[in-house]
This record gives sequence, C-alpha cells and structure tokens, in this order.
Amino acid sequence: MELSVLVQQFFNALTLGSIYALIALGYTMVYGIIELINFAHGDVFMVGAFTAFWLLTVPLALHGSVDNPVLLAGILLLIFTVVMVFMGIVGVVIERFAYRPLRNAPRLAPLLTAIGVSFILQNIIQVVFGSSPRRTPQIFGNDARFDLLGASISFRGVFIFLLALGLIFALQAFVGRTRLGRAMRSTAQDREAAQLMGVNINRTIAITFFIGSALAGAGGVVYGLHFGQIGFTIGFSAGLKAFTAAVLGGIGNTTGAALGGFFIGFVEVYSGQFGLFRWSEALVFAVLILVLVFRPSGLLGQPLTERA
Amino acid sequence: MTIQDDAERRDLSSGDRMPGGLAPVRGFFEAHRSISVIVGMALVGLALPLVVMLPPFSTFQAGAAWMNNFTLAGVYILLALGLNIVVGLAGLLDLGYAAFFAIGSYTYAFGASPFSGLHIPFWPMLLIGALMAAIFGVLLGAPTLRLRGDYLAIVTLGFGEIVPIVFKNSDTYTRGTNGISSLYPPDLLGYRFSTIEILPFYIVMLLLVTLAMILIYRLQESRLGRSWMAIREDELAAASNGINTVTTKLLAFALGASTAGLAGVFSSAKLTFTGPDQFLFTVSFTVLAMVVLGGMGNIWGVALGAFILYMIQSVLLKGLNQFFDAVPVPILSDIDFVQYQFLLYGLALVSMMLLRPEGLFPSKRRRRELHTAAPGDDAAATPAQEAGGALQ
Amino acid sequence: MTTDATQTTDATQTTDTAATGTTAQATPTQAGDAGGQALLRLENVHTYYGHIHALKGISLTVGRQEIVTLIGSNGAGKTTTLKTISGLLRARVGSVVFDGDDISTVSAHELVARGIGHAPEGRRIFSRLTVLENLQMGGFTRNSSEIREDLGRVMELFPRLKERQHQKGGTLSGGEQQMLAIGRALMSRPRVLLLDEPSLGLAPILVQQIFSIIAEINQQGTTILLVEQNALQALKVANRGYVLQTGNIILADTAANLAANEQVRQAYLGEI
Amino acid sequence: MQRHVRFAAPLAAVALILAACSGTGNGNNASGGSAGSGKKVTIGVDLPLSGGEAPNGEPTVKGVQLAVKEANANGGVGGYQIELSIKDDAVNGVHNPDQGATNVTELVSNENVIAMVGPYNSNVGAAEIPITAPAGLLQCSPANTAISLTKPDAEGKLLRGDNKVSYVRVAASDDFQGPALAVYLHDILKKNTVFVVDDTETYGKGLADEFVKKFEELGGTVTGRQGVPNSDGSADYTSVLTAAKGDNPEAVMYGGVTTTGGGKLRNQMADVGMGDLPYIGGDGIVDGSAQTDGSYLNLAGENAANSFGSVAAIHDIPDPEGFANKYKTEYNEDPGAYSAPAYACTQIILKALEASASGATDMKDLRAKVRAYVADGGNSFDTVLGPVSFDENGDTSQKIISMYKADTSAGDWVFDQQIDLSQK
Repeated sequence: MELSVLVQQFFNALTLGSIYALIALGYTMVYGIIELINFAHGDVFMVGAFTAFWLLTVPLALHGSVDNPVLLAGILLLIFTVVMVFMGIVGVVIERFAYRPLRNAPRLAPLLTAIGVSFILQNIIQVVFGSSPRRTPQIFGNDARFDLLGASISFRGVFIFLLALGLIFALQAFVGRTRLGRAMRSTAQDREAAQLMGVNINRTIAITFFIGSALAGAGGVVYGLHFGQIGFTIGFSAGLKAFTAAVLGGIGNTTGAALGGFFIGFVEVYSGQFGLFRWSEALVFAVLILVLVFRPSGLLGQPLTERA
Repeated sequence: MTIQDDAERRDLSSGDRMPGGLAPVRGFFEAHRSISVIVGMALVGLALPLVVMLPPFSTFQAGAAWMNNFTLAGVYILLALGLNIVVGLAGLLDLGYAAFFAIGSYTYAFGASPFSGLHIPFWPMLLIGALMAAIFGVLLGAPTLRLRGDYLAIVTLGFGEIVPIVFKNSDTYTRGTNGISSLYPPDLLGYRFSTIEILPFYIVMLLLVTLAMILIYRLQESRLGRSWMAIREDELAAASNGINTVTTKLLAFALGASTAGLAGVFSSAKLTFTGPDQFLFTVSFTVLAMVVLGGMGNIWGVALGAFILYMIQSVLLKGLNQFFDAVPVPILSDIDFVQYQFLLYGLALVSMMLLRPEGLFPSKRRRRELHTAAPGDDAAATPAQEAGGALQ
Repeated sequence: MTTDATQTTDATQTTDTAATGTTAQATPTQAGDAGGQALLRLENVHTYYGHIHALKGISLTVGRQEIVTLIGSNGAGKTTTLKTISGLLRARVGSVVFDGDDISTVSAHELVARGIGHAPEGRRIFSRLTVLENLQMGGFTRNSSEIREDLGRVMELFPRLKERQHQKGGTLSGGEQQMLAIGRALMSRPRVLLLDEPSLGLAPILVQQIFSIIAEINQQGTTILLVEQNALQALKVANRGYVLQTGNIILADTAANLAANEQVRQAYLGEI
Repeated sequence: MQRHVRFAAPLAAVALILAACSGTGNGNNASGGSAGSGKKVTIGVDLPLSGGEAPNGEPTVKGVQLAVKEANANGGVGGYQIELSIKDDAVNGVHNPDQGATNVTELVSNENVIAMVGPYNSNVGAAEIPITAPAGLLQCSPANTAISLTKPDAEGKLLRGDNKVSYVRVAASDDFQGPALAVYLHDILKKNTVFVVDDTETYGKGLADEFVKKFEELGGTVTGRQGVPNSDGSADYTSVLTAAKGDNPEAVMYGGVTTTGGGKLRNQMADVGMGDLPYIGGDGIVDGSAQTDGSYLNLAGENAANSFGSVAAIHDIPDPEGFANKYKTEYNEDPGAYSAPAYACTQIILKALEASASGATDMKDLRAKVRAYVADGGNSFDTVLGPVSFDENGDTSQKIISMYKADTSAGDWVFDQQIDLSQK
C-alpha cells in the first residue's frame, strides 16, 4: 500500500470514526446510568440529521456550499446549537414517557419500549420528510482541501474530527470534574446512595439523556454535512455499531466509547481498502465477540461484577 | 399452574433437591399437563379454521390466507417457545436468536434441494436441523456463557448479525443474496405436500407446537428446569448448591437453539425457499417481543403472545386500510394506514409495556417476584452496591 | 425549584446549628422521652416491601442532641425504619415528623438538604469515585465554599481519609470505607445522622474507634439515630434506646436501663 | 402531559384491537369509482409498501392505481369495473418472502382476483411462484430481474414446476441489461478498465455479475469489484473508492438502485477525486428527474454529470412524456423507476381481460383465460413501455435496452441510443 493511500484511509477512518464516536458517547452514558440498551438512540441521531437538514433547507434556504468562512462558522454554530438542544429535549421527553415509568419493571420491558420508540421516530420522519433519501446541502465546498503526504485531506473532514474531539473532551471534563458529573457517576454506581447524598435521581437521569441525545444530534448534523445524503433508516445500524463501539471501549467509559467509535471506523475503512467491505459488519461483530470473550469489561472498562 | 409454581418454589427453597416422595404425584400432574396441552391444542387447532369461516373474519381475508397466517404464526410460536427457554426460564438474554432460525432453515436447504443435490426427507431433516442449530448454540455458548447479563446479550446480538452476512456473502455455498429455491416440500407415505394446500402444513405445525409445548413443560418441571430457574434467580447461590451452571446454561442455549432450528426447517420446507434477508435483527427482536409480551416463563402465555403479535404484524396492520375503507368515517378511510404501520406498531409496543410491563400473561411466579420487588419507589430498584453500569 | 428548597433549608439549618453551638450543647436530654422538643418523631409508622408488612406501627422520638439507638435482631425492621425516615421507603400509614414538619412524602434527596444524613448499611461508598469525590458527593447539597470548609473538618476527624483522598473508594479497607461512609454523611451537615450498622465487619479496635468518633460527632452537635447489632457498644454511647422485634417496638428506655434489663441482656447482649 | 400520553397510547392499542375484531364489509378495497353495471373483478397487487421499502413500493403501486383509475373512468374493461386488492409484503420494514406467500395465498383463494401485479423483490417472487403457478393466477412483475425466476436451474428444474407459465415480467432479466451496459461502456464509450461496486442485493449483484461477464468477454478489464451492503443507506464508500483509485480505472459501474447508494456513491467519487470518471448503472438509477426527491439525479446533483444509465425497454415508446405528465398530474410527484412498468403490467392484464371477458363462463374460467392469453407468445400488448410480448418462459420479448445520459443542466436523463441484444 502506498503511503498516500495509507494516510488517506487513515483520515477517512478518523472522519467516519468521529461519527460513530459521537453516537457511542450517548449510548455509553445512558447504559452507564440506567443499564438500558437504548435502541432508540440511533434514531435520535437520525432525527438530528433531519433536523439539521430542515434548518439548512427551509429557514436558511441553503442548497450549496458556503464559501465565506465567517458565514460558514456562523451557520455551523447555529445548526449545532439548535439541533443539539432540540435533540436533547427529545431525549428527555423519550426518557420521561417511555423509560421512566418502567424503571422498576422487569429489565426487558424498557428494552422493548426502546425499540417501540425507535419505530415511532422512524415513522414520524418517514411521514414528514418522505421515505426517499434526501440530499443535505454540503455547505463545506468539496474543493476546500490540502495535501498531506500525497493524500488529499478535506477541511470538512478535519472539522468533523476536531469537533468530535472537542465534544469528547468537553464531556470528559463535565463528567469527570463537575458537580453534576459526579452526581451522574454516583447515580450510575449506586442510585440509592446517590439519593442519600441529595442527588435528584430523576433529574440526573434526565440530564444524562439530554447530553447523550444532544451528542447524537451533533453526530446527525455531522453525518449530513459529510455524506450529503440522509434517510429515515440510517439510524438503526449506525446505532448498533455505535453501541458495539461503546461495548468495545468498556461500557460506561466515555473515553472507551470514543476509542471504540474510531476503532470501528478503522475496521470499516480498512476492510474497504482490502476488498472486504461486504464483510466489514461481520468483522466488527466478530471483533466484538472476541473482545468480550477475552476481556469482558471491554478495552478500557474496569472489571465489574454485574447485576444478575 | 399453581401446582407447578408451588413445586418450583419448594424446590428452589430446598436448593434443587428433588423431594423423592413426591415423584408419583408429580408424575400424575406431568401426564395431566401433557394431556391438557394435547386437548388444548386440539381444541385450538379445530376452532381456528372454524372461527375464520364466520363473518367478521371471513370477510376480512380468505380462509386459506387465514390458515396460512396461522401456520406461519406457528413458526413464530415455536421460535418464541424456544427463546422462552433461554430468556424466560434460564434468564439469559439472547438478542440474536434469528441466527439459529437461519441455521435450521439453511440446513434444510442443504439437505433437501436441487442446489445441493441431496434429498433427505423432511422428517429426519427436522431432527437434523434442530441438531445443527443446537451445535451452533453450543459453539457460541461455550466461550461466552461465562459472560453475564447484558454482555451475553451483546455477544448474541453480534452473532445474530454475523450469521446472515455469512450466508449472504458465501455465494458458492448458499447462492448468496438470491437464496436457495426449489427446496423439496415434505413427503408423507408417498403424499407430497404442495405449496398451495395449506391444511397439511397446518396440521404438521399443530403437532410440532404441541410436541414442543409438552417437551418444554416437562423440561421446565425437570431437575434441569429447576436448575435454570435457580440460575435465573441467583447464579451464585445456584452454583453453591451444586448446580453446574456452565452445563445448565449451555443446555438452555442448545435446547432454545434447537427449537429455532426446528422452526427453520419447517418454514423453509413450507416456503420451498430460503434466503439471507429473512433472518435479520428484526426477527430476533420480534420473537423477543413475543416472549416478553406473552409473559416470560409462562409457556401458554408466550405461545399466545407470539400468536397475537404475529397477527398484529401480519394481518391487522396489513388490513387496516381494508377495514377503515369499510368504516363510514371519511377521514379514516382516506388515511393510508400502511404508511403508519410502524407508528402504530411502536405505539402498541410502548403502551403494552407501560400498561403491563410483566407481559400479558405473566407466570404466577414472575408476578409474585414483581410485586414483592417493586415498592414503587425509584430508590429501591438497585439495592446492589456494585450495579452493572457506572459512568467513568 | 429544587435550588429554592435547598436555599431555604440551608438557611434554617445554619441558624439552627448556630443555636445548637451555643445553647443546646449544655442541655442534657431527659431520660425517658424527648417529649415535645423532639427533632425527629415517628408516629404509628407502617411500611411495606411489596406485600411484606415490615413496620407495624412504629412510634419513636429522637430529641435534639441525643444519641438514640435501635436494637433488635436481623429482620426486626431497624434498617427499614431508617430508610423510612430518610425517604428511601414510604410509610403507608403514619407520619414522620422532622423539626415540626411532616416529611413522610418528601423525597429522599430533598431530605438531605433539610438536614437528614443517612449512612446506609453496607457503607455504600462510591467505589469508583476517589475518596475526595465521595466526600464532595456527601456535600452535594451545599455550595463549594461550604464543601471546602467541611472537607477540612471531616479530614480532621478522619486523618486516614486525608492520606487517601486521591485513591478510589473501592481500594480502601473495610474500616476506612466505614470512616468514609460516615464522613461522607457528615459532609451534608446533617442535623440528624442515621447510622446503620457502622461497626459491621470491623476488627474490635476499629469498632472502638468508630464508636468514639460517633460520640465525638454528637459532642459537636449532631443528633444521632444509631442502628446496631452490637447492642452493648451502642447502649454505651446512646442516651436512649428502642428494642425492635418483627416490626414492633417492644421496649423503650434509657440506654442505661436497657443495658441493665434482663430480657435485653439475654436476647441482644449475648448473655445467657 | 403525562396523562395525555397515558391516554393516547392505550387508545392506539384499542384501535388496533378493534380493527382485529371487526373487519367488516367488503374485504377488497375499491380504487376509483364503483359505478357501472356492478360486475367487478379484482386485480391483486403485492409490493413492499412499509418501512424502508416504501420508496420502492409506493410509486410502483401508484402506477397500477393510475391504470385502473383510467380504465374505470372509461367505463371499465369488458363490462367489468376493476378493483384492487393491495398487499404489503414488508414485515418490520423489510420485504419478506413469508409475507409474500401469505399474500398470494389470499389472492389465489379469492376467486374475484383474475391476475396480479408484483412482486418487487426477486426473493419474494421465488416464494410466490410455486403458489401462483399451480393455481394458474397470472402474475406480472414490474421489477423482478433475477434469472432464476423464469429459467431452469442447473438441474433443469423450474420454479413453476410442471405448471404452465403464469409468471411474466416486463423487466428484462439480468442477462440482458448487464451485458448491454458492458457493450455500451466498452464499445461505445470506449472504456477498457472499470471498477465495479454492487449493493449485494439480488438485483444489483446480478446486474453486476452479468456486466462483468460480458465486459471481460469483450476484452475489457475489471480493475476491482466490491460489494457494499447499504440497504439502509448508511454505508460510507470513501474507503472502497480510495482503494480503487490506485488502480486507475477509466469508469465505475454500479449494480444497485438509488436507495441502496447509487447517488451517494457518485457523490463520494467526487470526494475522493474520481468525480470526472464516467459512471454507469442499470435502471435502478434511472429513476426520474432531479426534481424528484431521492432520485439519483436529485441526490447526485452536479456530480451526476457523465453518468449513464440503462432502461430495460425500448426508448421509442408511444408517448414517453405522456405517462410522466399523467402521473405527475395525479400524484403531484414524478413517477418512480417502476411506475411505468407497473402501469404496463396493468395494461397487459386489462387487455387480456378485455379479450377474455366475453368467452368466460365464470370467474375461475376468466382467471384461466387471462393467464392463457398473456402467456401466449403470439399476443402482443401495446403498453406504455412499447409493444410487449412474452416468450416461452414468460420473459419479455423486448430485448432492447435503451441507454440514457444524465444532463445536469436540464436535471434529467437524455436518451442516447438503443442496444438490441436479440442478435447477441
């Protein structure tokens, strides 16, 4: 393999991995705090992508690239803010009505409502935006590129990677250093004890959903910007892969989830490089199984005794 | 039901030691159970074709289509009964159950199609398909069953994703995405089943479901069944009571898988076709929903849950347009309900779970657990200090 | 809304602690009952776990500055009583009155801000958080300057915790974990501290240490409701005690009288 | 708010249960007016209509509905008003052979059904043909292209068994379209090397297989080939294309449809710097103008320049604009890729009905006569796709493939030339 191809693919993997990482963060947070495999999370990501699509095409009426960097930055700031806040609210609403009433129910009950919510979100988007894929305006011009070791790197990709990195570190800081972050970690570990510290469990869980869903929303915006095409079905498998990423990294561990996301990006990209793309999903899951067999806590997770 | 539950409780509390003196009594009730399953299934089997000849049903769709639906519902009942062994009895969450369905189905395709050149009769293929699925169940289970709870669920989910991909990408051996067609339909004493005569398939399906229910009831009441429940309740305690948890869990996996294999053989023989798109995650999830909705651990409940959910998916949601066209409400007849299938299905799932999180027909044992374990307060949900997740 | 509540209760609390600091310390508690001055009062409390009737009409009082102990065998309802007070469980019948207010329907996290601290059975420290973070969690309802101030106070009380403040909670020894659990509960500046089996599983030397700390905390002005298997020790530090049996209070008296009671000695103090 | 939802959800459940219990009235929904003499026949339709399959099924079923509506407005056919019985073969949003089999079982046992249009997916067809063939119910598929549906397999076995032909299709099977693309790319566009991507589905992979076979036969070189499964539209092609770029292919061939990535692949070619290469695909990407949301031209936008696509029909159809305009007037959207073929299927069935109506003794006989009329290779049908007749296997006699070129300024496909494969 030539160096330029290696560099190019490495960069491709970083970009793709960024999207998985953003979705995986929310997955891991939600799982960490209420141990729910939130199958609707991938669809929250999808709704985020459509919200961005709507913002860009209807109120902003954009259809092509925006070349003025200041304007571009302004637009990006606007759509990321609006989409993340909106998706955060959507996440909180979902938690409130579909998961919270079942917090003491048998474990499988919320798993099923999660899938029910996934269907509902998909169908709503399908009815509102139609079932065909939609073209998202690629506001980053495709020609904005630079050369690196013979590879052609797009500023769009760089932006996506840096944005993901920034959000990952911001989340780390939030969970690791702040009072609310501590409350989240305490709640995740021992809900009753956290209550005895004065933590409002319901509010903490709602905040977790808000942040996780906002990050998935950011992932959705990034997805549309990068691929220029979205559809109401893109959420499920992306969500599944992101969940795999979360497990690979050690569920509940935000660094792990991010690394897991990048890892899956690499598996997919390099299986494409070696002519094995149609096996990539099988490879991802095979790696998942192997990791769990040999290191059940995931790559960065701490060994933990699990609730039966 | 009560008797079985009491027996269950007694045996659990005494640490899985079978009270020898009770054996004759148990024997009687086991025989009784089998008879009641046979009688029940016979009644249902007779009633269904008759009921659909009556007006509301007969105008909805043709009798033959009803019978076809019932037969296919039987496939899902088998699947749900099998998954119930794994999830409901042994408490192991399997999110990739469709893989075993696929293995059974492809086993039949390899054993009885022009593609492979073999024509092993249907009846032994039922056993072979079940066996193949069981072998894969063990192969998957052996290295992974020491994982607990959700980790096992994730491994099975991965396995469930891999299996259809392997079938789809192995063109030479499976005809890839085209699937294998022209499978031989079953023969019985020279009579060849035909794809347009549903009644023979219906009868075979009734027999298979009856047999599966009897066997699973017997399993549930056996030493093995009690070991499963002991593991479900408290694996550590079960292990310290001398239960070999690995073997016991593997058996649950293998038996659950073999039921799916059976369903796979039947389904592909009936359809005379098998292809990789039939075994996607949606199938695993649907079967899981059937088990949970029916009431985990309750065999009749699970069977009924499977039947109801299948009918909702394949008849009701598909027929809403017809139904509302006949209703004299203009708005309703103008709506294309096919478009809203997912919305309605999603709403149905969510509302059913919110209203009855323990399922429609929870086993008495489960119901008791629920009512003692849920003081209705957020706090009491996780007494365990080392709860599974935890953010880092 | 929650912040409002926190602030108001904080305000009342600080005035209260100020008051106890000056006057209450000198007030000796009465022998039989704290009577009308009770800080905490349970009236005919019935609590259920699902269908299980765990508390069958408990009435008790804890006066300001007292140490009151609940003794009883396993399953008598001691832990349930504490959980009912701290809001982890709800009384189905009866009421819990704290400082004159009925708190039976107030949720657990709000009670912390009102001044009820609960160090639960089994320590329940956050094993994946550092010692420092555990203590910070204890002060969750307080602002950062108050936390800083109280961190110093708690670390003075438990010098071991200061040494280990950057270690993960799960790496501490049993005794250290118990200190952390108590220290953490103190971080909320509770007016009443509910202690559930603080000596459980500790070596005898540590048990002594823990009980002297309990006495010290009480000296500094905190009311304590203590649940103990080790009834002998508990009665030594307590002012008064209640004996629970299968969800009922069967005896209530001063600690000295209980310790002298023949029945109590036989049943709970391990004497024959 | 909470009370609201608690109320709404059970309401939905109740609605479902109600619907399950009743199901009154005339089971087959009418389409168009029910005026006339009262004599009615039903045409069945089986397509995937829900979930991720809706973009495939919806425009197709509309093609059928349009034809039936017109026929009914003209007073019916052969004295009959036409009704439709529309079945969805998607379960949980995925086309499902089991459901297809149930649907045709229902259609077969309804004696008013004289013929049916569908299915869309070849594997559903494989499950349905063994049911419709013994019943002699004519099945006209607008979209199936898998060779195995009509032709004998390696052992000489036919899906229809010993029964007469009852399954016909207006889409040319993959053994025509794929080679036509190869001929066009190699002989007309003069490209000698090509990189091939398929979507791993029956249609796309089959098309690519046949293309590769012919392209190599013509002396061309396939520099590489990858299957990229993309049924939900979430796949990323950049790695595949980056890898392919190293081999410097002169063109890229895509076997698949737009919903499984046709437009995205083209856009990502531009991303990796392959945007100038010619891009060629089958009728799966010739799916309407750039104004149609989700069509290839719509999604690829400017990048669609230098794209070529085939349609398995002759170009000189009687009135190419006419159909699109009618469709647009009726549904306020552009037709889908299979709207016209579905319309054609319906025309064929209606023509057969007209020819058989007077001689039929009863509905059973009518169904048999319709099947016989269509399967008779001597009968030709004037359809929106041009004159169609069927060979001994039920495959369309049209062995002419039309090639189109994308015109990005007009936002539409422009006819280039026809390739006649009947001699090849």
